[in-house]
Amino acid sequence: MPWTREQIAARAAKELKDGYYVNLGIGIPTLVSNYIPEGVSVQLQSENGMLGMGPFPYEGDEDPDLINAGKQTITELPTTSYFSSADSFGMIRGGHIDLSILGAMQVAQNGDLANWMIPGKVVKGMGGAMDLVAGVKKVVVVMEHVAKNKDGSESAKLLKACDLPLTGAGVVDMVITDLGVFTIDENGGGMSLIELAEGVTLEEITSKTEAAFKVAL
Amino acid sequence: MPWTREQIAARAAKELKDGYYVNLGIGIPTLVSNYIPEGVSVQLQSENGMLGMGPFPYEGDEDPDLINAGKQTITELPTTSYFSSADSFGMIRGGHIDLSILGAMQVAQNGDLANWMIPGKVVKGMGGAMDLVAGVKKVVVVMEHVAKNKDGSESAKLLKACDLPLTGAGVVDMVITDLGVFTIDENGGGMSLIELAEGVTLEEITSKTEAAFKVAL
Amino acid sequence: MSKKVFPDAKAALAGAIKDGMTLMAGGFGLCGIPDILIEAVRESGAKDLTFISNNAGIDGAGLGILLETRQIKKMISSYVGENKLFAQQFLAGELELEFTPQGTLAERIRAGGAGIPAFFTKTGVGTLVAEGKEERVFDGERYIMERGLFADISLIHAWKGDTEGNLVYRKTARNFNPMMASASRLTIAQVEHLVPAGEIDPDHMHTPGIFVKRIVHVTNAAKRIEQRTTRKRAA
Amino acid sequence: MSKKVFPDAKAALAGAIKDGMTLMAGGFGLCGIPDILIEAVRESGAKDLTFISNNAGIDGAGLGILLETRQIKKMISSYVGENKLFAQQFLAGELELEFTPQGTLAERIRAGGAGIPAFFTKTGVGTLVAEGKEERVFDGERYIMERGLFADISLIHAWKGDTEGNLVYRKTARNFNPMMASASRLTIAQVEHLVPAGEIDPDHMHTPGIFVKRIVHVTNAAKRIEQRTTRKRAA
Repeated sequence: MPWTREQIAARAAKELKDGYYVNLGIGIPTLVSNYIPEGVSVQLQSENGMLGMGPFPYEGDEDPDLINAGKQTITELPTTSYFSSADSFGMIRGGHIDLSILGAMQVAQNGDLANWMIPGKVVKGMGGAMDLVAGVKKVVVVMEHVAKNKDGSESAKLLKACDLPLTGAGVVDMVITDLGVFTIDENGGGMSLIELAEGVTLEEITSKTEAAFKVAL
Repeated sequence: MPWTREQIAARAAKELKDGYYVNLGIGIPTLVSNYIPEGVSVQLQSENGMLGMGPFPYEGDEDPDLINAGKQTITELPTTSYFSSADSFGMIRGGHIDLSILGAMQVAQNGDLANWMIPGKVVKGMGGAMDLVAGVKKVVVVMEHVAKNKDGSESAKLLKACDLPLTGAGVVDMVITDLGVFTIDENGGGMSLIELAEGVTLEEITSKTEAAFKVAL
Repeated sequence: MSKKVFPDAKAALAGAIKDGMTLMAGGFGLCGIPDILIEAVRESGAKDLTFISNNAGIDGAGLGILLETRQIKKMISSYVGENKLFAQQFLAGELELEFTPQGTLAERIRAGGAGIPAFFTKTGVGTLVAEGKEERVFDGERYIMERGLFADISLIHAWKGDTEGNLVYRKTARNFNPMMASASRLTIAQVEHLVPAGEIDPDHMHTPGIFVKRIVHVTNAAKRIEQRTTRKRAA
Repeated sequence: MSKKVFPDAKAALAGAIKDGMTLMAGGFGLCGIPDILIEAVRESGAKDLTFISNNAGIDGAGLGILLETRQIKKMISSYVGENKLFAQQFLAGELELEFTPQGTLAERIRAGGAGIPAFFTKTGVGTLVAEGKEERVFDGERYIMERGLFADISLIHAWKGDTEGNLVYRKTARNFNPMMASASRLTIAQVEHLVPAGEIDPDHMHTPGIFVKRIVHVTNAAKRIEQRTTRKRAA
């Protein structure tokens, strides 16, 4: 049985270590904050200028001056600090954030990541994604293992090389999908499968993965 | 009669315009703040991280956390703001300070300035002088017209070319000495004498100036 | 009253804004945007404007209202996905667009204000963003060179300001405002609270008054919420 | 108590400092210097240290005490004129020295913390400072390239800190401390007042806690005055 979105998030949460400063993207990454292990204290960074991001406000307590990078209303914590966008991305680019968890359209076996544009479609912009993947110490991608096309067919997202425009070159350290977990060696050592979702076979994951990988279960 | 130090400072103060942000060096430049014309409001910047520098404190009110760039105890004003050294020199380098008044060992007719080191003597460092002369919109030098040597002879300080190591190349806009006032055209138009101290003759100032200059009295 | 304080946004822009100028506008999404000043830009009728702003507003709010009037010729932004009118005008070739990664945009503005004409960053290396830019290796890592940005006018929103122009921002409404305040020939700030100089603790000021040439007290900033997300109170 | 809070300066340095390391020390003159942490460096006995600091203290105070014990191999500074021992050791060839203009020093440290390996500045163009550095023209003006600085350990002085490591500086004691806090693998802060997380207004924090790994409450910072200048009270 492949993992659900919640199970992917729970698996990603195991990468959190006590004292980490973490940036979570939109979608499955946001769910990771629900699975922070007991005894582990992490501070969430929001790249629009905040450390120590709290949960959504109670109804009626929304503050237009207090939003996250997804433009959602949020709250502050006793640990919170605010700063400018320049200071925020100085923090990101300077390698002070321990972990970034984000979604992807494609990941290549060398760690290339594509998640910001599809040629021919309306381009919305890269926002802070290129800065995050270039600057954060460890980049974890969480995504569905394959893309479902309109005609019902499936396309691999873990590729030998991305064909979409890149968000970052050689930036991904780990990929967690509904089928399993891969690591990518930042020194060119390639991709390794380190975990399978319960009930998923090596044959199945291999058949749905274009990228070359070592098996290190 | 050559101008006194106080008269040099008073003449320099005429360069202050209402609303200016000004950085004053140590020595004669510090005296300029005593001659700010009536109706003119200026804010003094101290490059160690302060705008709106106030006078020395009353005895007993000295605060070790409140000093100027000469490490002297000072006070704050209702207009005061504090900031980091990076922000302070961003302000300076970015051209936000209107006027810098500082001393010099030598000034050349092309605006070159030397005021930080004498080869063979102990080198103390340039501090913020190179940043100030490179970044501030208008740089006014106040100094004695000639240097008095140990043997009683005099050496010109307004030169065709500086022989001391430079603080900045082509940075000086105006020179005020005890004998008169010169402007230096920043577009290579050379030096012009625009004022003589009362009782000083053109012959005298010419004889004590190595630099070539136009007379524009 | 200080010479920096103007009676309203229209007066603060008067004589300053001209066709073809480059402006910066603070804000992230609709948070911390100088909405009243943007309305005054609309009323000024100035056209062919280039705007440097992280986002382009939404339909009917923020810079979106200047897209409606077709006063914007070009945007330099990191994300414009909330605005249908933007997409229409862009696809019709009526609008130029320069995408810059958000952190690179913030740093380019900070650099422009601080007299740094260019700097190196690892953001965008190996991507479309690097095309046409100088690449260089420092200590074994690849970087690209990015240029500082400096504008004719910056439009800023702050929570509190004093008559000297010192500004304090509130929570995540700070975002791009402080750097933009430093990176223009003329910075105009709208403030929700205007106080006499000396009232704000000088250790708490985010933008020193030197950067702010004109200041306007606004009581009607819209402060709209784009994504109202909440949780239920326990019964 | 937070894991960041250490009982004293000695404990905060324990296991961290090693011979040959590069350290940053905040302060301008004797204002805002981490004096108690500098004493702990002396007690650690670590030697062959490189210090990045605007000044080198005075005889008997600040970094001057590490010159006495000959623990410093090299200084990167903008001005060292207050220190006779410095001059002696330098002239005797016992001390290396790299002069950097004060604004360039501040910016190099800020760059190091912000992931900027190099930037261009007009400071020092046409002077000794430009020798051996790349020069380039942007928009008709000459600039030189300067490199970012990053250290093993930063020693910081702040007025107030909380258990999360968030810091607030006081008046001109801020100076180099905020940039240095961001530009090391390990930043240790001495604070005059230590409070629980949540007590400092998050809009007033100068250094976010992410940069501060260890924090020590000090009650005996010397806070000496170098130039006591006063005016008389009117009778």
